[in-house]
Amino acid sequence: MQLTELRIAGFGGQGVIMCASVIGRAASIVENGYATMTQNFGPEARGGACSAQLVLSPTPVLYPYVNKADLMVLMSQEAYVKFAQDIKPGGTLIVEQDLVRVQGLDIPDVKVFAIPATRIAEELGKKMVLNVVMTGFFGAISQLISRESLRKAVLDSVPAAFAELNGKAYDAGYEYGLKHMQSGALDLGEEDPVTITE
Amino acid sequence: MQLTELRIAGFGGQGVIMCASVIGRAASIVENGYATMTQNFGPEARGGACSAQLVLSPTPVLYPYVNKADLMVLMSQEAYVKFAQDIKPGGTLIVEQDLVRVQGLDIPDVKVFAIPATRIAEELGKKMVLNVVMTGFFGAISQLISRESLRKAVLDSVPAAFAELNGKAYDAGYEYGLKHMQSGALDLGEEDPVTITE
Amino acid sequence: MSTPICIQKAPENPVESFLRTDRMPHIWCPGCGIGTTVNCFTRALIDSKTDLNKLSIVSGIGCTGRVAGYVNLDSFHTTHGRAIPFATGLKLASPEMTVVVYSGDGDLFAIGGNHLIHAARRNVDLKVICVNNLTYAMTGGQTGPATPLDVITATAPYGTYDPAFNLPYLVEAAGAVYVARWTTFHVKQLAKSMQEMFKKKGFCFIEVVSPCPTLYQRRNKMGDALDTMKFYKEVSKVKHGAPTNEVGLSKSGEIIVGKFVDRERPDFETMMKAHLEASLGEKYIPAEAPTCS
Amino acid sequence: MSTPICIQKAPENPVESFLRTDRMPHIWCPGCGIGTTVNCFTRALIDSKTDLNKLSIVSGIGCTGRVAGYVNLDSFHTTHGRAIPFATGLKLASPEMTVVVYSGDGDLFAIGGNHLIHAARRNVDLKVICVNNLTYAMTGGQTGPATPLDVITATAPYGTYDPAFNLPYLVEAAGAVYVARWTTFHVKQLAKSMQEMFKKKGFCFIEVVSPCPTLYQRRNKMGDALDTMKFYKEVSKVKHGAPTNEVGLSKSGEIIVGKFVDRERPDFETMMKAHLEASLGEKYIPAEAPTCS
Amino acid sequence: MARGSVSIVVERCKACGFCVEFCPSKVLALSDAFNSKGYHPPHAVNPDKCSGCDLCGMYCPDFAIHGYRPGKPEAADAAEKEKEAE
Amino acid sequence: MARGSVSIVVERCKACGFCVEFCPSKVLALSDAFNSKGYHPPHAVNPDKCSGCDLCGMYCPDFAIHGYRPGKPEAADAAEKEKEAE
Amino acid sequence: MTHADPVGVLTGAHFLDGDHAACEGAICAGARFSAGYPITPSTEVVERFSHRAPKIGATFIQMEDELAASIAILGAVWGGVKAFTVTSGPGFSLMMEHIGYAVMTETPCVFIDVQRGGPSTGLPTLPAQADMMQVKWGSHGDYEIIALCPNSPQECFDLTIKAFNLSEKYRVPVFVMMDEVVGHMTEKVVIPRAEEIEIEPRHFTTQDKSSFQLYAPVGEEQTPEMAKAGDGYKVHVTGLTHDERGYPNMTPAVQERMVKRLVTKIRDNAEKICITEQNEVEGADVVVVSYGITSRVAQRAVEMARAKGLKVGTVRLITAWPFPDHVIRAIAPKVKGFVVAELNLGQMVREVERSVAGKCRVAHVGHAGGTVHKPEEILKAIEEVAR
Amino acid sequence: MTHADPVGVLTGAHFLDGDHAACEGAICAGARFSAGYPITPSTEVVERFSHRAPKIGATFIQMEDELAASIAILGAVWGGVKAFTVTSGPGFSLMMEHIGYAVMTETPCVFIDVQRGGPSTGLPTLPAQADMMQVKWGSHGDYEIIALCPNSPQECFDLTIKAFNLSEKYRVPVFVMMDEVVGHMTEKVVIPRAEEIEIEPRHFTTQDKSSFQLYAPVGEEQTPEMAKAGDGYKVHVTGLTHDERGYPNMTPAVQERMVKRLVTKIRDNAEKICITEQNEVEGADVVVVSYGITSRVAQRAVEMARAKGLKVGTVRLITAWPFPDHVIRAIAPKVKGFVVAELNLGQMVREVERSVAGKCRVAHVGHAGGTVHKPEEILKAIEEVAR
Ligand SMILES: Cc1ncc(C[n+]2csc(CCOP(=O)(O)OP(=O)(O)O)c2C)c(N)n1
Ligand SMILES: Cc1ncc(C[n+]2csc(CCOP(=O)(O)OP(=O)(O)O)c2C)c(N)n1
Ligand code: SF4
Ligand code: SF4
Ligand code: SF4
Ligand code: SF4
Repeated sequence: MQLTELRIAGFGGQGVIMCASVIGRAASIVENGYATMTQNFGPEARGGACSAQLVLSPTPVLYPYVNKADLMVLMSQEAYVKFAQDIKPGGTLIVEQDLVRVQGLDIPDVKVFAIPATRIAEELGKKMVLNVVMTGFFGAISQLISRESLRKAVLDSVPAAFAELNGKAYDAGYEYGLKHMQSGALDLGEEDPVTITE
Repeated sequence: MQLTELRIAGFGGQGVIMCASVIGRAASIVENGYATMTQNFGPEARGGACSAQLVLSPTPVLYPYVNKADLMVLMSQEAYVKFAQDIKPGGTLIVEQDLVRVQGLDIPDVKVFAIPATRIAEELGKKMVLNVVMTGFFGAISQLISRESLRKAVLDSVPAAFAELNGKAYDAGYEYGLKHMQSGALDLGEEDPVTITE
Repeated sequence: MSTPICIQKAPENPVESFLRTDRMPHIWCPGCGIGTTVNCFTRALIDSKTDLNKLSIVSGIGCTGRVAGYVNLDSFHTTHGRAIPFATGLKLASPEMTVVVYSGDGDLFAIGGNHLIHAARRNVDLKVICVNNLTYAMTGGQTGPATPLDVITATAPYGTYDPAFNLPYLVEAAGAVYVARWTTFHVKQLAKSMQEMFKKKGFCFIEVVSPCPTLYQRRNKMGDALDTMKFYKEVSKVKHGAPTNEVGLSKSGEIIVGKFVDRERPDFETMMKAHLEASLGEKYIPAEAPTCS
Repeated sequence: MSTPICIQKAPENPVESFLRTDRMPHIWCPGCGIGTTVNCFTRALIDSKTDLNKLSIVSGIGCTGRVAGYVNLDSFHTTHGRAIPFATGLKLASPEMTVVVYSGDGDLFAIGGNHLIHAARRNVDLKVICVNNLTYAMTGGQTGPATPLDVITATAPYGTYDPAFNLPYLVEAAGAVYVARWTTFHVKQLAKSMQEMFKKKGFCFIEVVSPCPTLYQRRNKMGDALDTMKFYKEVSKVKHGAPTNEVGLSKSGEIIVGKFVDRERPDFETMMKAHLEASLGEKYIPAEAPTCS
Repeated sequence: MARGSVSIVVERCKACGFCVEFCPSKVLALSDAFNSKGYHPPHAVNPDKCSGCDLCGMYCPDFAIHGYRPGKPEAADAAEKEKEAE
Repeated sequence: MARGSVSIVVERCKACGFCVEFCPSKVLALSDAFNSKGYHPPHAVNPDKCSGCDLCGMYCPDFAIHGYRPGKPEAADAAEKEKEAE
Repeated sequence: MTHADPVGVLTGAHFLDGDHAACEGAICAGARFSAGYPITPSTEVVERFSHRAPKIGATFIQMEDELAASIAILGAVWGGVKAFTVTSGPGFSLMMEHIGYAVMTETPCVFIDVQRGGPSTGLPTLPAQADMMQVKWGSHGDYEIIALCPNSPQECFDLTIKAFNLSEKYRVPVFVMMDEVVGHMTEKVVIPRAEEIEIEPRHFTTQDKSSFQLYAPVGEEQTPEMAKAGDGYKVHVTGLTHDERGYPNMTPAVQERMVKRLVTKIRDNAEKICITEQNEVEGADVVVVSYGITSRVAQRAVEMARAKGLKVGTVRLITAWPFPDHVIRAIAPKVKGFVVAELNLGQMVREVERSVAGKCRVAHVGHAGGTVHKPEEILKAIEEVAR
Repeated sequence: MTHADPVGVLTGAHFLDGDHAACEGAICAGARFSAGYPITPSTEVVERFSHRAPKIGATFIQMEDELAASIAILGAVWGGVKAFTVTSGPGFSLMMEHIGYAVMTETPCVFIDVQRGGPSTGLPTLPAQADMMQVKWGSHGDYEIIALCPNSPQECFDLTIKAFNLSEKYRVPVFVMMDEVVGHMTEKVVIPRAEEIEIEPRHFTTQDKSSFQLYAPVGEEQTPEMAKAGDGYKVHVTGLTHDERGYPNMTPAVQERMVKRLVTKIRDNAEKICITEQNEVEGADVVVVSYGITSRVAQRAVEMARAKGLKVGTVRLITAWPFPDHVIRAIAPKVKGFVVAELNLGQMVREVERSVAGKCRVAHVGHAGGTVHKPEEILKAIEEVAR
């Protein structure tokens, strides 16, 4: 795995940190590389801005921060506004389709992928697993870590009782990703998928 | 008043500090000189070693400690053992007669005066005023401060309700001192006046 | 959406003028009960016609402690556990002020427990509103002194085994003159209790049992905030004047609510003034509203 | 002296072997009640056949706090107010130990009040002996939380006006399983209470009302220590099982003494072990007597 | 006609459902739409039943809704002003 | 003959008078003499009345006095030793 | 600047110890509130205040501990009065969190610490000067405070007034760092007439209520104006990182702006704030640095040294914090060395060493406390450095 | 030295953050007791311990506050176990009295402080390194402690073990000074097998019960042997100034003997205790001094500088206290200057300045916290000093 810098962000309660942590675990423990995850969060238990930075590397990571990310996973509009401009040219942006309106992004060659992870999670019966759906989607899109390694990291990170649900969520995200990859990245001119503001 | 260094010591509850404070107040406030009093005491509220150092001077006092005292007032055997050897040659030692056995003092020309201040205070009805008896005695023996100034300082230092008693105690000590001065200092060979130790 | 709702013409939400609206949205979670208590607080302030210029609110640290930062009043967000001694200083220095302490169960009864019992003992004229969400929420849901037996918390992963305080009992034993308990389901009653408290002189205490769906209910599989509110509705029993030693809470048992204590006892300042006047007579100069040259 | 008293042949004072005699004389004043309580303590230890090698005593700071320094036992003179949390750590780390907390009213109820109520809540197996001389003696006789109304102290020169805690009531409300009060006049009863306490598991509390002739009685013109003892004899009334909310003290009123509370409630360690065993089954490894490699 | 009305600030809503549940007249329901934080705010499904009791307002932890009786607030305002004049 | 006896360490005494007052047999009185701290320690004025009840010992705040019944302590010693042997 | 309120000013000569004198200083400075908790050797200050308070329109409350005392005064300050608390080592250690809170909320207040021997319970009745670093560094996070060191009862009076004045000027907690000797030493203390006592009043804002910002810096003191509860400004005060309105704003940018100002308002004004007493420094070979009671002991050593023909100057730190770097820095290149005498095992000497930056020698005459130095010990160090 | 008890040693590779890793370190070191009180960003340490404790024969108790937590562990230590507590700034400020008590009673124990932005409540979830002076000076009186600064989760594990070992060796409280970044940064942490982990056991005495003195120093560590409650030694432990028997003895002579030993046992062994990591110092023009997370940020700056051809070395403070004077002193004359980068407005830099004693330049790159430096800021300072 080459040096890859990621940022994952959204709001508290979406499982941003766990998403990053699973990826880091897959890269460093399951696949025996190196990963450094740092996080930022506010005082809110729910709903506050929350973000994680992840550096994946074949050698030990020194500087733990991400300046320009190779890949970003953004799950809220706030996160989008705050971070999207820090994607590397040619980088990849993954968003929660119902919560992020991708607009005004003028970085060259950014590939954008969207997934209605919250809805998929709700359909699976637990909104809470939206981050695992995201993780699967990320796995498929990024192809950084093998499908199985990432899945193992997911299952290692959740209580046994929730293994099945999380496995399903992961697979749903992954499959959605595979499908989406085929159909290609989003056209940035697309319709606003979200938000009612009276 | 020339520079005079005093130490007053005994045990907690005897009013050592007040005795020193009255003398200091008389010298500095009533007679408008300078006085610096420092004190040492232990954790005991009653019965612990307690001592005060007093520097009287016509000019502001810088160094507040007494190395060798011109005059010492000692009210307990412990104080005697601890401090008596630090009297200046030719200095004056005043002791509580029933509580201090003056022995082994080989400083040249020390004048020793003793008063049964506790008994006199008990006779006046309040053991607590033994320090004021002492103060009177000190006034008479030392002749450092006028009888009236010292008396005023005593009365300024006690609640009005106790003025009479304290005035009496002061006078009793002073008179005893005048009498004693006439009869001269103690002969150091004298009998042990105190202590039962079974 | 199906129904047009006319926002332009609607009068302002009564809570609005009590808020530092430039700080909205607040940090509280979906369904958190703290906001609900603030509604009751503002309604009580309106209805009791309290002079808002002579009202201060003092909070400690915690989710509840953030109330001080959202209300548009003289408001003090102090250190963890120390709202009461801060409020004591504030109250004694400006006796004309109504001083409300608004904080969490952990803040008031864990780290701040000593100040609470002492202020109650002295009967300092403070109005204490304790939002009891049964946990330390701000730090992530650890066991607090009001956490019932047999619940899962971040520091009791196998369930709690140390008994909780019965807050009204402890506060009464310490000396409070007014003690009541409600849940966030009892919005009307709570607002009324608050009104009574604003009128009462001395150390007053209202416990509000409140959901922390994020950290307490969720961990204990007690459903979401709405489930909790329904649970409150179901298990609460109003018993005014109930002996406080009988109102302890458990994980899923009855919640006795009501006004438990309402007694007369001169407050600290009254005692102080009366006493000093009696002792010192003419020589006594009471502390006045401050000038501070 | 008139009567020869045969010292050589006399057996040792029973207290003697409990003392660090190389530290005598102690610092306490003439007529101070603390020494009297130590006599009762040692008699209770003898009579209850407590294993002295498995007994620790923990004090805070104050005249009473000095007890730890005089008894020839594993003894800890901690910081002001913190005897109870120190004792809690000690007890939990070595469960086979009997841990006695011996301290003053100020230490336990002023600065240490929070720890006291929390340890009572948890029902930690501690034996608390509180010598209540109604003041902060060590620092010169200031008002404490047990100082009655209308007395003169170094910080209440015109008389106190803040009400005192009723210690047994507060301690019961916090959760203690054994609560008694005696005065230093009641030496036999006190020793018996201590014996009972040594046998009881859980948070136990004995208040001993004790003279501080030097700072409390003298300032309040209540005579010397002996007068105080006579006063105790005169105004004390034994009422076992008295409701604790009725046993508050005043300057010169009745002193209700007796055993007020003696109830059963599993102590902290018992609760902990039972709970963890139930939750974890085989996986639970209880903390044993320490090895500390 | 309804005696009362509700006012909703949808962006503040976090969809706890208190207002829906405790509205004595069952005026409200959560809508299907998301607001920008991903919550489904309420809307009035039975607006004509609203009594303006403001129970929703007292419950709403997010200060996102309140009930009122048209006309009443002006009176309150007037009372306010009177008070100020005192 | 007295059933009991008192033992006094005069140097420890601070003359509080507890023993004198609370001796049920009125065995004791404070003496006129001072000890080295200036206190008047007790002495037995009615030694033959002493029951050895040790109330004086339980009261004395300075561990300066105690009562005993001659012969008893030895037994106690023996008991002590027995215990140690267990 | 204005003058003292004559109520409570006991003009005249008194025979007072430092503790009592400090209490009178606080009263003259306008303190009308104190919350305390007894601790030797400081208790006399609040005992006196408890006597005096009801006769001068002031309030004294004895709190349940030092945590409570140290924040009750802050509540009182926001209620509009001048307030102080008093303690000694162990109690001081319990006040650390509230030093930070006072700094963060810019609450003017005064703490008096009468230093006794430590660490821990140590020597309750005996002196030390070993809380000198604690007063600067004992609370978490970055901050600056002001600390003053009296060496006589008269200065306990004078510097307590000064402490209140500085605290109002910079909205910062100010510390009177006494030692047990000075606290319990009794000397003549002269209290001037009220109109001769200069007082810094609290700077209450008169700005418009709608636009006033509680934490917007004003003037070269970089210090905001105050409002008190009840004035209608609807203040919000928090220990969280906050913006000029006082609103919590937890971003690195606001942190930088806020904390920087909290420290620079003192650092930038250090030369104005610092007071030292210098004596025969010009032409000296050795300069003795000391403070508090040690300065009087050192003075005797200096006299002994001068009697032996040595050229010795003195610098007495009246302000210990901010440390007068500039004073030491200016002297360093001109002398053989400094002798620093203090009742601790090496505290302010580190600041001297830092300021000297290798330009001359620095000798420390430490002492674990319990009593003062023997002048001979200091003399010995002077002789060594002079060599 | 002995080896870790295999119970509780989770040998293997884990993806852990610093907080969790520190907890595992404590367990490997033999900690079987922790008392805590939650505070961000440190709570995870005790949360994990509360999970782990009942499965390894350990006890966790959540106390009512930090005062209680910080002395409950001392009680537990005297009960015979190894114990630690964990906190962050505001809680740390409440523990100051008990640091002094632990020092005074020579109670081996470990405190973990996960530093967040201050002062006061500050930035609860964001980093700083601004309790560095507090840990050394926050309790009243003179004392010395040991403080370690990990810069990765792996080091949080390793240095927590080290902290326990040092605390047993010197009977002194040892502090693991993390920062929020390191505490919440997640990386691979490798836990060795139990028999590969070196452990300093508690040095329980085997001396004769009648003559054993609890405070009689032994060996070059000048550190007494221990006895625990229940061992029959009838120990007396007090925070008062005490003699070798542990008896209170409030005289200047005993104070001098006792406090001097408490500080010299650390000062005399400082070179043995101190750990620094030095890199390309030989021949460097500029040496960058940093610790904790800042050392990893600084490293990037150093690489940037080296890429520009500058000769830059680094000194990482693994031990912050005792400060490695000797290391800095040895380098100072050979370089143009030091650049000290830390997440505060000037703390450890003062120690560098003091040690440098004017022999070279010292530039500080301060930061009020809330996030880490930009490497460019440090680079700029390097370039300036190199000029
Ligand atoms: C001295 C100190 N210790 C610990 C903390 C961390 N802390 C912040 S809030 C809190 C608990 C709050 O619990 P509670 O008062 O019940 O309020 P809630 O968040 O539940 O509303 C704690 C422990 C702190 N800020 N300061
Ligand atoms: C932190 C701290 N604050 C204050 C003190 C001073 N102090 C020592 S003992 C004491 C009061 C003791 O009162 P109490 O517990 O009633 O014991 P008593 O002396 O009356 O037996 C105080 C305030 C201290 N040692 N430490
Ligand atoms: S964590 Fe709990 S108490 Fe805090 S805001 Fe969320 S629901 Fe409310
Ligand atoms: S001051 Fe009071 S409590 Fe202390 S020893 Fe003397 S009499 Fe006893
Ligand atoms: S009560 Fe408020 S937050 Fe809850 S659903 Fe209704 S409007 Fe939304
Ligand atoms: S032993 Fe009993 S009878 Fe004898 S002197 Fe003592 S109290 Fe009196």
